[in-house]
Amino acid sequence: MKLTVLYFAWLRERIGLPRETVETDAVTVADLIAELSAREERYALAFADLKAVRVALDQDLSDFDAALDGVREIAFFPPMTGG
Amino acid sequence: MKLTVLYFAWLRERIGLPRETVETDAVTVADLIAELSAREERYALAFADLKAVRVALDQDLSDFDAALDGVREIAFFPPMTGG
Amino acid sequence: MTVRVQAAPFAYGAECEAFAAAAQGAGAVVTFCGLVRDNDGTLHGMEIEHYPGMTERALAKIEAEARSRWALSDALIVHRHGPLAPGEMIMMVATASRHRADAFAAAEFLMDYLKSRAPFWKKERTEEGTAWVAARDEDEDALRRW
Amino acid sequence: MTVRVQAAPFAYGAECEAFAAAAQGAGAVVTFCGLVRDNDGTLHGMEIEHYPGMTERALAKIEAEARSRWALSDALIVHRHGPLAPGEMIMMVATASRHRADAFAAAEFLMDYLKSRAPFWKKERTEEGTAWVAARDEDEDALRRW
Repeated sequence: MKLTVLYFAWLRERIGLPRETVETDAVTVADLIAELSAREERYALAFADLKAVRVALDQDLSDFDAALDGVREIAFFPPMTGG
Repeated sequence: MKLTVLYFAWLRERIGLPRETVETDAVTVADLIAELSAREERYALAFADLKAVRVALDQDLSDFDAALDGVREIAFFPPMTGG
Repeated sequence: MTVRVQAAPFAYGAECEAFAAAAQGAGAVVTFCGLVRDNDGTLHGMEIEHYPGMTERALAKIEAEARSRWALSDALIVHRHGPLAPGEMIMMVATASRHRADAFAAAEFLMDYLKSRAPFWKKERTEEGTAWVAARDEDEDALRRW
Repeated sequence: MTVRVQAAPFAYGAECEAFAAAAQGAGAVVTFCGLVRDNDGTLHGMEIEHYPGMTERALAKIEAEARSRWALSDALIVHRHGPLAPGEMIMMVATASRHRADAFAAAEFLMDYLKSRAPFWKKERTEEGTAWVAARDEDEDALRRW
């Protein structure tokens, strides 16, 4: 499965890129996070404290247990600070 | 004691004047209302339902039990509908 | 901190712009404006009577009370009297504060008190004639939350 | 019902004026505007990052939710992104309704959701460098009242 992965704010800065395409067999968001974290230390650091991470699947807020089946775009970012 | 008495909204219309000077020995607002109501029917009609009447003494909201001692201006009007 | 009672129309946009421009450093600005509802075309016009002298006094007291309850960097009340056409603006309030919760609460407080504690009386003109607007129980009830 | 996400400044006064003019018959208009606080001169500037696509989608959802909860005749959300100077306006919301309670509640609801559920992230620039603004617990708590 091919996924577009987006990073925002300090997750983008820590990982060092705003987006990438990932080829993965991860079933859930949590699986993908584990896979990325195992890949390189900068990912492991960015995902070290998941309480500070939010996820959106195809531009809708979701959670770490959610299945990736059918998803094309996944985004990771810190808690939002708009307004 | 000489008092300036003001009437607003439908109290003004029912009594037929916006203000008058009254020479009175009334001790409280209620006394003055009784005195005016005894004077002419238009006053009695205007003050018939006191739940629908508000009073201000020298431009501060007050109540019917309040003393008139030292007061120079008294105003009667219906519940306010600003905003 | 400004209170204005006037027969003339006011420019809501210009008031909002000037208020927000002066509120730099505040963070949050809330403005409210009340308009004459046309009630589906049945309202021909409105006349607002007030009690000159007491009106300004009552509004200044309400505004001082709001400032004592919330950390406001600024507040504004403008209220018209005299004849108004459907769709015209009757009044506005504006509040500025560091945080939005204070600005919102203070603006609602000002409105609730203005409705029932400032000496204004509305008279509506329809096809059937004129009638004084009755005070609404909800408006009196709204005061109890503060 | 309008949602705009833009880098360009917006004219708060003109927006308020146009919104209120279009709200004739509504009776009550509430507008809110959020400004960049200068924090006593220590803030040099701010940068707002957002998630193009999701931002518009999230704001439209929040606005639709507000419309389903309150009787709004109109609503507006404008939110900027990119670099902002102290004192500049970040965003605004406006609501129009027949009664003020609905207009106030809907405006506060829009603000609460915008703060914590729309994909914007603020980065502040001070003498000491830049730092991402941390989400405040109060902002998350504020959602629970709705």
